[in-house]
Amino acid sequence: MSDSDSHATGSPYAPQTAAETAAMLDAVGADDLESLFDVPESVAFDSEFGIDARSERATRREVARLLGRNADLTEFLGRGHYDHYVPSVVDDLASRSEFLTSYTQYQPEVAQGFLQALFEFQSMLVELTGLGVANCSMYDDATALGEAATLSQRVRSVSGDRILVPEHLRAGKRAVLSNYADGPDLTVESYPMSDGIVDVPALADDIGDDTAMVYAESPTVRGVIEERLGAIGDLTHDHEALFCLGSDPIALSLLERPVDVGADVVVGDAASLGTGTAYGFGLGMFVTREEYLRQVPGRLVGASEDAADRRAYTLTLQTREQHIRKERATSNICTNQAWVALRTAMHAAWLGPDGLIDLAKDCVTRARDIADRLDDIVGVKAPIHGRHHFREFLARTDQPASAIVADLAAEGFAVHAVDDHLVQVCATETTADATDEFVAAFREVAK
Amino acid sequence: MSDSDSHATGSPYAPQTAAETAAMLDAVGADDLESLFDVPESVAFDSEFGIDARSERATRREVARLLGRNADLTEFLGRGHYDHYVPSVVDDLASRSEFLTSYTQYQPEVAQGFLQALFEFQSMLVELTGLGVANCSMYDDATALGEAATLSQRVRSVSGDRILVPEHLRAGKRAVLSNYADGPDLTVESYPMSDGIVDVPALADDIGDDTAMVYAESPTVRGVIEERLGAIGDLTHDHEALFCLGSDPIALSLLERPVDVGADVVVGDAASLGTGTAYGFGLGMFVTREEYLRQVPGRLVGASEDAADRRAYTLTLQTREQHIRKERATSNICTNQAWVALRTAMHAAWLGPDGLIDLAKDCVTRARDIADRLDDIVGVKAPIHGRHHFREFLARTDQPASAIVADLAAEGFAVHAVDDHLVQVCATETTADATDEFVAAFREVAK
Amino acid sequence: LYEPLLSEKANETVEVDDSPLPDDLTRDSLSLPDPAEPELARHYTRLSQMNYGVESGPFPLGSCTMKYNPSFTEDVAGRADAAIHPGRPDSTVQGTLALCHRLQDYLGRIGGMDAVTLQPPAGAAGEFTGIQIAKAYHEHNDDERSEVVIPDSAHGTNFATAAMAGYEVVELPSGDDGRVDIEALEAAVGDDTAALMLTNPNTLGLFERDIEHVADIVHDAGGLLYYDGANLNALLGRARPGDMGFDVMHYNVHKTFATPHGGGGPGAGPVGVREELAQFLPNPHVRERGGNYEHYEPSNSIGKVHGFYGNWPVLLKTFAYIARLGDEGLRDASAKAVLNANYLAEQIEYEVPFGPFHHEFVASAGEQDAADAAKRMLDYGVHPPTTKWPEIVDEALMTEPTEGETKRSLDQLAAAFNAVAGDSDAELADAPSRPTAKRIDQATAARNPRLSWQALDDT
Amino acid sequence: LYEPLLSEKANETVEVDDSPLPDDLTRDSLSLPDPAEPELARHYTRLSQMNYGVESGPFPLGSCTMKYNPSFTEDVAGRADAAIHPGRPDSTVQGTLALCHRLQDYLGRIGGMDAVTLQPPAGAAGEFTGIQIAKAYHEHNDDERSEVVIPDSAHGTNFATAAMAGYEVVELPSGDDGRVDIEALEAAVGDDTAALMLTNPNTLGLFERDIEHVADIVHDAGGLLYYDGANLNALLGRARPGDMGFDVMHYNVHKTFATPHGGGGPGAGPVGVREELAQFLPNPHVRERGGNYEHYEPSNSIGKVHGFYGNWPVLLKTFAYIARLGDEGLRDASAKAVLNANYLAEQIEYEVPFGPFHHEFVASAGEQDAADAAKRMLDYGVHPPTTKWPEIVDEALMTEPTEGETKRSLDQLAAAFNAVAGDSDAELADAPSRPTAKRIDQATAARNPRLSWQALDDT
Repeated sequence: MSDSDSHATGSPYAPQTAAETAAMLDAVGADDLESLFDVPESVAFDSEFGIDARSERATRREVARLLGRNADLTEFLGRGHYDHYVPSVVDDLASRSEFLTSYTQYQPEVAQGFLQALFEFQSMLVELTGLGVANCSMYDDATALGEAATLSQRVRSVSGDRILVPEHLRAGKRAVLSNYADGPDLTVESYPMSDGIVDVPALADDIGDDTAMVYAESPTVRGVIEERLGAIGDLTHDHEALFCLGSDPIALSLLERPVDVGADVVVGDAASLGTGTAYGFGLGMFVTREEYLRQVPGRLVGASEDAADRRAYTLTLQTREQHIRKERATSNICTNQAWVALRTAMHAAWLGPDGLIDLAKDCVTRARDIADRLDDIVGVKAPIHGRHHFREFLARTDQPASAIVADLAAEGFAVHAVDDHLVQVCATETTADATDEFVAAFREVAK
Repeated sequence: MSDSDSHATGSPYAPQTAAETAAMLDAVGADDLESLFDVPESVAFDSEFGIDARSERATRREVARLLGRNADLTEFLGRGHYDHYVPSVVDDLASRSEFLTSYTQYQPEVAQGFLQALFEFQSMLVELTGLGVANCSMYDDATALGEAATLSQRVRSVSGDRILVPEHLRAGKRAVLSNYADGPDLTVESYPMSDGIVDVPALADDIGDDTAMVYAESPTVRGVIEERLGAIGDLTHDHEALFCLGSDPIALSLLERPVDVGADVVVGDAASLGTGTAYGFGLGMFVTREEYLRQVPGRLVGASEDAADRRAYTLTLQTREQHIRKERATSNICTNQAWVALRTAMHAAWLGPDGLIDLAKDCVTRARDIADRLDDIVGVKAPIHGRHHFREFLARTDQPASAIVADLAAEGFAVHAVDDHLVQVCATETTADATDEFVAAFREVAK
Repeated sequence: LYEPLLSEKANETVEVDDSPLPDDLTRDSLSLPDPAEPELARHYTRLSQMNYGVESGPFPLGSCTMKYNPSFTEDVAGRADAAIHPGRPDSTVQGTLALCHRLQDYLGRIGGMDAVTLQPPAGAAGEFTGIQIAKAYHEHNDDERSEVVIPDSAHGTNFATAAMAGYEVVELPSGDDGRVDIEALEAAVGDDTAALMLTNPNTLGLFERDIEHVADIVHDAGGLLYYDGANLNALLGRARPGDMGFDVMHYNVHKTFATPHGGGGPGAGPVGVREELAQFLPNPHVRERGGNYEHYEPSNSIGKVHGFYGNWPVLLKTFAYIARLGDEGLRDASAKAVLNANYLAEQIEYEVPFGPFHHEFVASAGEQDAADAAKRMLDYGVHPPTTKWPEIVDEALMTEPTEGETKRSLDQLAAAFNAVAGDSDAELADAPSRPTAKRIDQATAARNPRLSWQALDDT
Repeated sequence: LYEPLLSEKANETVEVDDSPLPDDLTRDSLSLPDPAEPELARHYTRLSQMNYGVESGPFPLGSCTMKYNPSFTEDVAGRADAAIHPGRPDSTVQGTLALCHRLQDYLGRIGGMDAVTLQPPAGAAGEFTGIQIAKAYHEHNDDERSEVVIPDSAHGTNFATAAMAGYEVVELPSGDDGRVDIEALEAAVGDDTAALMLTNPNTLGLFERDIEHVADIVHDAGGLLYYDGANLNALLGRARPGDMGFDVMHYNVHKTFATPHGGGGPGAGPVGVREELAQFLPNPHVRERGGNYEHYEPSNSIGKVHGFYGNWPVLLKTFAYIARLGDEGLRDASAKAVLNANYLAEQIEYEVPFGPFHHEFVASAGEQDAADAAKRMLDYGVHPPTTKWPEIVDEALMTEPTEGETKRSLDQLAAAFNAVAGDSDAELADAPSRPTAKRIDQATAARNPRLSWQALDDT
């Protein structure tokens, strides 16, 4: 392959030349490479995988060929995964190999940079939530919610095994929660909603002293901003259950602070700051009250001092973690999403408080504006809930939702089909320039 | 703009907050920013440029919108600008801000990295040419040729003002040479070629003791590998003229060494290693004999020692340069193409000698193969010269070349129209996967 | 030089006004750093300079396989046509599904497994997935079991995962040769055994030569054999977990397939299973039907372990790495990884008590404190090995150079080891002096947790 | 730590065999470094760590305008649809031509010029282009002239350019106020004057307040006025060369429009001219015809100054920067650049003899050697200013912080200046001690030139 890196070495990323290999074999007293493997013949693999090697160029081309089969759609999609414009500088700085290729910070003296960045990330979440302790990442919001459920078991003073979640909850998130709930034998149950927000009286009927945790979201999966969080918090605390709030850092820049509505844990996905659309790739945030510090899952960065008495950072309270505590750890999490958190912190800093608040306001007004425009279309009612929305909303269509989705795809747009005649539309600044065309296309397909 | 970086500062890359600005104005005793400008009212600009500010996202979108008007063609184009696959690692490493945003190395103690990289670049060119001194870049091959012409004036022992260049020379290159020749009153004249290579007897007729420099290329603009370089060198030296050879580093990895054919100066474009197609963006290489060292244009990096007696690098022989020597400098060049040279060195190192030789061989065989396939088409003769080719060749077509170009463009391919019935085709590994389609399309349009 | 916190450089408090929402739904103010881009760029550039990555030098962290991360895989993951939303219909993401399907197939071939899910977002998530599958399998057979057996030398995640899935952990002591003690295994395994979790080669780098016997014992008791893929880089093309008798396994793509570890993550932990267990794989799974690809729910799926489809960008890098190397490159990677470990071990003065090892070895710092020795290695400009683990070796220096080091850099690394071996305890205790930060007081950090800049202000 | 040369790490000599060419056209062997990618990555990562860029800290090199280079412009320049070949017909590159046309227009508006060529690949190439245009203009008028007048404080390129174009240089002494001495100018200018080359504000940062008078003198003598755009960052939106009477100018895009300097280049040096001179612009030029764009040859073009169309990727970055900032941002950039320079000058103890200055000032190191003082600044972690130039100030410290510094970083920079001001000559002579390399012996480097690794082997 003329476009390949045809060094006198065995494979592209193994740098030993034939002469070096020979010298090294000699040094260890081995005749050949194969003799270094202590594998009994009965389990030795003497076949091939059947995977062709390719040049770097050809590999890139092969990926391009495969991904070329994806349709080129402008996505008005949300429901837990959001696209916001990520400035180039985030990619540029986060891609520096000292960050990207480093390991978990077990040697803090040569990992101060990443530790400080994660400390700053934690601090930003503390400001956004008003709660005292943020860990430095979970996999995504669904797994963070699962961890919150297990936390409720560990910290609650009275026993209880019911986890109450809203009727409007993304099925995928609930399915993950169920898996996390399986080990500790927790039961996940739904409570009803009313016109897009929590039906607090109904929740009051459902809740009991066997309730370990109540989970609510704002904005909800339907994009509705919850209006009675304080009441939910009070109700939950009346039963000594944990109040877990789902949100995201952009929404939190504008909405009332979780600490002020009584949230004990805040979970959610923070990847929409710092990482664009990535097929559901996430960043689970996990923020809780200081009193639960020693039961927090995942990694925590703390400030300390070095031998020269200068401020330094280190992973701390590792006795909670699997590599020390083994089966008594607060979670099995080891590899997390640290690099995604780094990007989120960078993006948040780039925006600054002004930029974050503006972006959050835009999420409210943009959804409102597009809903208004769709509502003007004959055969469309948008939004279906008479509430404040954030980024997204549900629309009822006379046409079947599946037809709307298919017809819009033919026009180059994607929306969600949520129910037979319900579609969900999400809009951010990244689709701003396509809005007029989208509304026009919607008008055609809604006929 | 919700997607913008709406800090409390005046413009995106000026970080002063309003409070800081006020404090600084106060410190300097100024009432406002405008009062800092000492511009007489009669020449003050009190209007506007009429250029709208945009968010980063909108700026990128605007560029995308404009460039979206470029046709998407697979380019079988060459004639001095070549596309070879550049590995990702080159972009990644060269984009590190310590390289990309640094200045010329006037403070070598904090520029050792770039200096060493340029020293390595120079060394690679020394190996490729066999000549003793390479500078660390000119703008492109055309300007390097221009500088070679003025060098011939400075170093030649006898007077002479004729610069002889081949009949087959890209017009753009010759036009640049003419501008460089204008100041020192040099005359640029063409000598004839015969079936693609230099007509040495005819050159012998043209050359005289008033000839300052003879320039020849291998490969030529037509992709022909020159077969009589040694004879040209001898003839040139018989008249005490400078022999300047044009080539490129990939060709030099395979072809006979310039020093062995008597070349006094080697120029050419090295950007095809390290930088892909970029609308003619170049990297002028300039390599010459050690005896002309003090007449070399441009920057030179040399080895030295620091105060701790460790090897260190520094710009050297700066007394040749404009910032010291002013109107007696060897050239007016200041800003050069250092970063492009860095990329070239990286790419060359990635390929290694094996990879470079393989790539050069591929340039020979690939051109041969495609020419053979086109030659099989009725109405096409390729190549027109019965010579060895490198990357590219001329083909004669029964159809007008302009029609071939237009019809191929409609099929998604680009070739050069060189004359009424002559097209030029260039192929590298980057078009390898499109070759079959290209030949098929050529067959259709050549009918 | 130290770098101030962003909050110390450019904090700003902004009142929230002109909100499009009612006041009672809106916070009052937000106080966060507000650097302009030039300052932001310098901040993170400086932080990066205080961090050590694979491109900074040798990184022989045992069990972590810190191999070189090919630059081009970042470009692959950053492709515009890869940036798609998980909410799209299958028909519009045929490219993504095709690539996932190919990766499932590649991983199946490499591990000798019949079906592979890409959903788990990390190795530990893969373990959880695998153990949940084992649990589902037993429940499906109406055979509830309560224990998971794990060797004492195993990764901490194994223990935590088993507990998280609701199992009792039975810890298996290692034999004198550092491998599974067959007698102890026979004693530990029984009707309650849901699974044995095993790494092979184990954390000492030793191949479990009795693996077939081990598998028989577990299978005969009705248990399943779980393969922890952390050390798969030792065996590519030489032995496959599926051929050894493992029923379930996870792949650590940041180890075996060179996706960058990102300072802690993201990773991906695909899980492979034998045919019989494919019905329990997470929902959804990707299959091919007549040239088209689709998501479907396995008949007895355990449900989901990630909110969407896992860590897609990481999976793209995995795919690119495997497709680049192919059979030949993958085989060579393991061979050179094993060669490098053996060569390095040969060059260092510390004792290496167990062998023959493969891609990693565990040396003993002997009379020295292994953690102190590691700090001292920082002064010689290299990253130290993993320390004090596995506990079977006193003052363990668990060392895995990977295939990415040249002989030259291994010699430098050995020189660093040997220099430290000759240093005094006092020199070790004072180390490091070379990095920006000197020895960091971790005890105080834990005793007085300050986990945010807000907490710094309080003290 | 030092980094060996690539040739010292991994050189390999390869025989050329199996050549598809006859032996007499083929070289025998090739001897070059052959690092695998992991080693390559570490080599250049290490080299980068031994280099100081704008994101490393303050970079107040006077006359160089080392402002922050927005990261996004790199992405713009790296677009796949920007990677086109220069040999394509105009009809297939309408996007590129449209962008060039817009950039020509933007630059014309900013400089007050009627037509702009993008072809010159650097500032000095722009000077050459401009002077060749002036020459063509005079020749077109059958008015051959032999001299170019240049102030003694001008950039060295001005002198070299004039000489390269075949002109005699007439050097103009500065007046006592640091500006053009009108009497000296009147004495210097005459029938032989082809052009006066001027920077405004000049290299002391001073606006040439008599610029209209200067222009009249030159124009009355039949000469042209050339504007060296090096200092345009001082004046954006406040004054335009075209309005001051300049006939030709070049723009230094890496200074004024934040394209990165790349350790020496690439730059771009677009040239703007008054209407009357547009006929002499390089070939080709871009124009619009009914919504389409085309290349054409100006009627009396000087020909070409670059083999193709100039440094396209750099021009893309220029376009992106201007389009991002717009009127408002460009004006603010200049205002903050001038504010920063004034504030910094106010904070430092060294004397600043001339004023009022704009975006840069020239302090005097007084009794200290300015070059030594600069080396000492490296020990305080910042990049020093330009030194010993312009010569009109003794031991000049030519300082240009740019708009990119915060008050905080200016205060740190001032602290470094003031610390050095208080250091002894001995401390200065021993400096620097902080960077990897200590003071480098430049005299030996020039006396015994070793310009390649081959030359090192020889010695």
